[in-house]
Amino acid sequence: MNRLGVDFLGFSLKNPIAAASGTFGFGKEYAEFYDINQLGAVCLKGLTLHKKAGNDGVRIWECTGGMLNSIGLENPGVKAFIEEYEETQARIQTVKIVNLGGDSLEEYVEGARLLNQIDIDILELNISCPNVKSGGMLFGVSEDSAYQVTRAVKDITRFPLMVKLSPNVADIAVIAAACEEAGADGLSLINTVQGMAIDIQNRRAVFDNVYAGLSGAAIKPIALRMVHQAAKAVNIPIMGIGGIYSGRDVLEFLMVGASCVQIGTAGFIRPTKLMEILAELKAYCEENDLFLKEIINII
Amino acid sequence: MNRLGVDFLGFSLKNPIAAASGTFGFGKEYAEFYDINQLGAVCLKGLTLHKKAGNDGVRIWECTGGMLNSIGLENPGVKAFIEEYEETQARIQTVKIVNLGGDSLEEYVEGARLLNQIDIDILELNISCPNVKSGGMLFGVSEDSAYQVTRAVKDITRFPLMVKLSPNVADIAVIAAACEEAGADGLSLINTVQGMAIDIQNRRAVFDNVYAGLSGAAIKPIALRMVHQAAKAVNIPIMGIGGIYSGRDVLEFLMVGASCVQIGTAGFIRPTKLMEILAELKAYCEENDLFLKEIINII
Amino acid sequence: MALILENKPIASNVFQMRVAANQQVKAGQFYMLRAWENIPTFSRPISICDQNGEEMTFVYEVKGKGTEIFSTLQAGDEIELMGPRGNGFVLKGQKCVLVGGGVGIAPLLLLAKRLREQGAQITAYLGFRSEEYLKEDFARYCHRIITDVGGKITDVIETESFDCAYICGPEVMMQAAWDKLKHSAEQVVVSVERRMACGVGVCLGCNIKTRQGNKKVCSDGPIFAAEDVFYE
Amino acid sequence: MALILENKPIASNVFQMRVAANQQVKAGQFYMLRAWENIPTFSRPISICDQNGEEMTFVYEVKGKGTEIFSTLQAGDEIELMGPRGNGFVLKGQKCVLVGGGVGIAPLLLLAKRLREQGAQITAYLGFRSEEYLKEDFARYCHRIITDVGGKITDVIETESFDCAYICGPEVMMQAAWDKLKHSAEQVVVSVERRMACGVGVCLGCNIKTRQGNKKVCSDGPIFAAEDVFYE
Ligand SMILES: Cc1cc2nc3c(=O)[nH]c(=O)nc-3n(C[C@H](O)[C@H](O)[C@H](O)COP(=O)(O)OP(=O)(O)OC[C@H]3O[C@@H](n4cnc5c(N)ncnc54)[C@H](O)[C@@H]3O)c2cc1C
Ligand SMILES: Cc1cc2nc3c(=O)[nH]c(=O)nc-3n(C[C@H](O)[C@H](O)[C@H](O)COP(=O)(O)OP(=O)(O)OC[C@H]3O[C@@H](n4cnc5c(N)ncnc54)[C@H](O)[C@@H]3O)c2cc1C
Ligand SMILES: Cc1cc2nc3c(=O)[nH]c(=O)nc-3n(C[C@H](O)[C@H](O)[C@H](O)COP(=O)(O)O)c2cc1C
Ligand SMILES: Cc1cc2nc3c(=O)[nH]c(=O)nc-3n(C[C@H](O)[C@H](O)[C@H](O)COP(=O)(O)O)c2cc1C
Ligand code: FES
Ligand code: FES
Repeated sequence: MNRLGVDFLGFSLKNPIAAASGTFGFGKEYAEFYDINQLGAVCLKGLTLHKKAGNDGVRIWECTGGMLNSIGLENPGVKAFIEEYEETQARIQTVKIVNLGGDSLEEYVEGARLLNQIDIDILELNISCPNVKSGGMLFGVSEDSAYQVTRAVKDITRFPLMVKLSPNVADIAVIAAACEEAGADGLSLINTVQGMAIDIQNRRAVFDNVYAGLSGAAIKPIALRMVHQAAKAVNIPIMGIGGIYSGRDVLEFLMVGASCVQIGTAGFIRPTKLMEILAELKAYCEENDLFLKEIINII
Repeated sequence: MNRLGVDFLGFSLKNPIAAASGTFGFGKEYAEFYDINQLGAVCLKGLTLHKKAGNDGVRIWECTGGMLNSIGLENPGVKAFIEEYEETQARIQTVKIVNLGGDSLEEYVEGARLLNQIDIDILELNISCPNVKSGGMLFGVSEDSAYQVTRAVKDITRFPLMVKLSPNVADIAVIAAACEEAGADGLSLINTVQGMAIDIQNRRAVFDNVYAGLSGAAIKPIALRMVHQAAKAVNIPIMGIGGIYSGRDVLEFLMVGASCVQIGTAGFIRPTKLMEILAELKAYCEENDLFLKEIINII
Repeated sequence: MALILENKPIASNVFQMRVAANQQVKAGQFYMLRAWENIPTFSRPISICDQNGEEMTFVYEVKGKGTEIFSTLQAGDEIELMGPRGNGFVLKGQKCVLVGGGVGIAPLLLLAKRLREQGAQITAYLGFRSEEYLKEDFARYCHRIITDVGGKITDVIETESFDCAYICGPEVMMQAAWDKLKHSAEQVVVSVERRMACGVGVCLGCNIKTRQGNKKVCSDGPIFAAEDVFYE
Repeated sequence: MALILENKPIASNVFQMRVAANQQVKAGQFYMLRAWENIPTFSRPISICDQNGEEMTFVYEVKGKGTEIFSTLQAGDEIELMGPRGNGFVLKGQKCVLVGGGVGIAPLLLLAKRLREQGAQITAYLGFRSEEYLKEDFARYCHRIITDVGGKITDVIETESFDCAYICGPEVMMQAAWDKLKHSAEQVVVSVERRMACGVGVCLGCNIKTRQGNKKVCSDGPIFAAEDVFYE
């Protein structure tokens, strides 16, 4: 009797906990610390069609209740990923979510097309990427471009499509609805909140890119609010993300409408942190005679 | 030789530190703990034309690195404020900023008109209020309504007008520019970030209003980014707000473009916290032979 | 900052902290306690449980992060006290009844002492969740003590006439006590709890709706006439 | 979790912490240290300074929040250790030179010990900001020790030929040492510092651009050939 099981995009997840993209690599490193297949799912490091070297300068910065990152999507590119996929696949028996970014519609589409060659479980579209064609505004902040990129990728991919939303918007419900209309099978949110840090000594921005992405406990109230708003706006399932550090935090996200969650920053507390959160969640469910499915979206 | 002095909207502030609206009442309570006239300025509790009873249920909630509030703008109304203004005025010899909210354009305008009767120093327009006429969306999240309310109030007020921006927008620069165009003399930002908290036990939202405003250290990276973006977009001076807890935090806000700052949540650490921050700032300036005016907007 | 003289468990999850402090205080007043700088955000409101010359005692239950930190403090450490805050109890009547539930009994101890000093005759109903504490202390001032462990203390309240009833505990318990006592006690007052940010009356976070409109628990309260609180 | 055996200041703002731990470690490796749950967010990377059977020693300078917390720990407390992490020094050569600046001398101590075990002859240049520490420990393994307090240790480096040079300290100091030693030492390696989140190679936060492309200091490093780091 698995109290923790949840359904998501046609998969029966053994529990609602997934590692968040960019905080888990391709599963190799943490596999040395624990059995990563105990996770309900894993989101692999964000890919782009072409290899990316990532950003120069400081890439991470600690702040109260969280961190800022400006990794710059360093990744080997879709092709290299595909070439090494056999190894990745052998390592990961749980649900595999591949995260795809891009700077243009064409890049997204071509990346998605190439990924059709291999057997992944879910495609997660990271639309918090600057749209080079429309002046660098993120795909994820305009209703139109969110719609377009979702639609274009949906047309080509053979996998369930989950769109990962940016929180840097005035009304997340509008973007969520646009993605649903464009054919998204599910949503994940939130990506990092745009922030900034200052190096007082040198009187400059800490990051070469000036702005960076805020994650961790600090953003949990924002993430909960947005998941709640999105859940009320769409009928497709949601993966909740943002500042989850405990089993109770997981429950909160399920209650506001997420079917499952991703955990990023908390994993940096220690390599086995996700297992601790899982254990806490399990203990809570047992003590309270709770099946997680019962509480999804009850608020 | 005052290293801390800054200019703002025609006033020479003896230092850049002001108490934030809603966290200082009308100055009476903290006056029992320290000489409030040591502050560069004070922003009084947000007023609305008509008295407001505020929200029912839980009104404040602690979260990692900050708090959520849903006070609901409880206030005596502009008229009652004016009636008691003599007493307030007698108490406060530093720069007095009056914060005005409203649910409709007419309310804002009428409130501003009434305030012309008394001698305040700066009018701060809180546009993070739901615009009842356009379906409850905040005035501050649409370029148009931000423009309109700023324009309408600017036309009537006899005081320097500072517009307080909401961070719950996709592009703060656009809103900032709209307010400048509409005649704002200055800007203050950020107001609280919309967030949510869950009462797991009772499986409900903590706040009767469901969503609430996030403030404190958690939002500092977001606030810095937005002040920076706004400062690059406009030529009017800015008052920076959001998660300032230390003298160094003040410096960060000045460097990204604020001429002075407001401090809210940190004041709840202890009544004299703002004085501690001021002392820290002063010590820093002395040690580093720094005049604050020099570092404004250098990043 | 006040020096901690002692900080020890007196029941499971309940601690008694003695600190060096000689301010003038009223029974029913509280302090905002803090033993950290920025995080957790808020200080914690804790009632004065006892006062003796240069010493003050707090009794607190460990519930969450803040009280957890308090429980790790040791004699010789310091704790930040902001207060005394709040209105405190008005000492009234010759025949008084105290009703306390859980750690809500804490402020009633200093109250009992002060009432006794005025010569009052005191009956105390004290309800505990799992074990008794502070009972001998109450015994010093009270004429009669009725305790209950694990049940509802309000179930055993006898209808007897009192000049004044003082109630402190969980809101449902206070409501039940008020229902029992409103006809037999001339005055009934309750000590109310609300989450607090500033503790001084500026944030309006500790609001309570009373018959007289909005009140701030931190500065208008925490003591209110029961009829003003339970009026709906 | 490891038991702290001792944690004491050995210079102003510099602490030496001995812990009970008997893992196999290489000189130049480090641990991610943590003595809190959620805040601060990151664990702090600290090099292994010494190891003796069941004991390991860290020497750290108090700089910010994390090391400040470390400095308050006492014998009998526990500290969380994640590691050993990183590649560690390759022990090479019979005639070696160590150049350490500030607390960057810490990993060089265990290195000196291990090199000595292999019979190497060691010259150590140790630069301190305001006072010397660990000097006697180095004296046990080194043939010659040159120290400098308050100046630039790299200014006093003599041009002499070495099989291998090991450098650890602030980046500018390492660059200067490399400039001095690149022609006289056959191999020059440096121990690099970067902010770290995961410490295991998943977050790509500790990136360093090398001649061979992006490398992760936490897992590809922290030890790199100087020529690969200072190549521009
Ligand atoms: C006027 C007054 C007097 C009090 N006197 C005592 C006393 O003498 N002994 C005692 O054990 N408790 C007393 N309490 C309750 C005590 O303040 C809370 O139990 C305590 O704040 C919980 O903090 P925490 O860190 O353990 O819990 P957390 O859950 O970590 O607290 C989170 C936040 O909620 C607030 N909070 C949680 N529970 C309460 C509550 N019941 N009332 C008010 N705020 C709460 C905290 O202050 C904090 O801001 C009093 C409360 C008030 C308002
Ligand atoms: C591989 C490696 C080995 C190290 N070995 C030692 C050692 O043996 N002794 C010692 O005193 N110091 C050592 N350092 C530096 C040490 O990690 C930092 O001084 C320490 O993390 C500062 O933390 P803080 O909490 O005091 O400072 P804060 O300013 O509060 O730190 C904020 C964040 O920045 C990071 N950070 C700050 N300075 C550095 C730095 N110089 N290098 C890496 N991260 C930094 C912190 O880890 C933290 O994540 C080493 C660093 C690395 C990368
Ligand atoms: C170091 C780091 C790298 C990240 N890389 C990616 C990425 O490649 N693709 C992506 O969609 N999100 C990325 N994210 C965002 C996370 O997946 C997640 O949405 C965010 O961190 C919020 O969750 P958290 O608060 O649990 O960390 C990254 C986050 C961090 C901290
Ligand atoms: C309890 C509380 C009440 C507030 N009331 C008002 C208000 O009446 N008007 C307003 O414009 N902002 C109000 N704010 C927002 C603050 O003025 C400030 O913009 C925000 O808290 C961010 O600053 P901080 O992180 O320093 O608290 C309130 C904030 C808090 C915490
Ligand atoms: S706690 Fe702020 S008004 Fe009472
Ligand atoms: S610290 Fe995360 S990759 Fe090195």
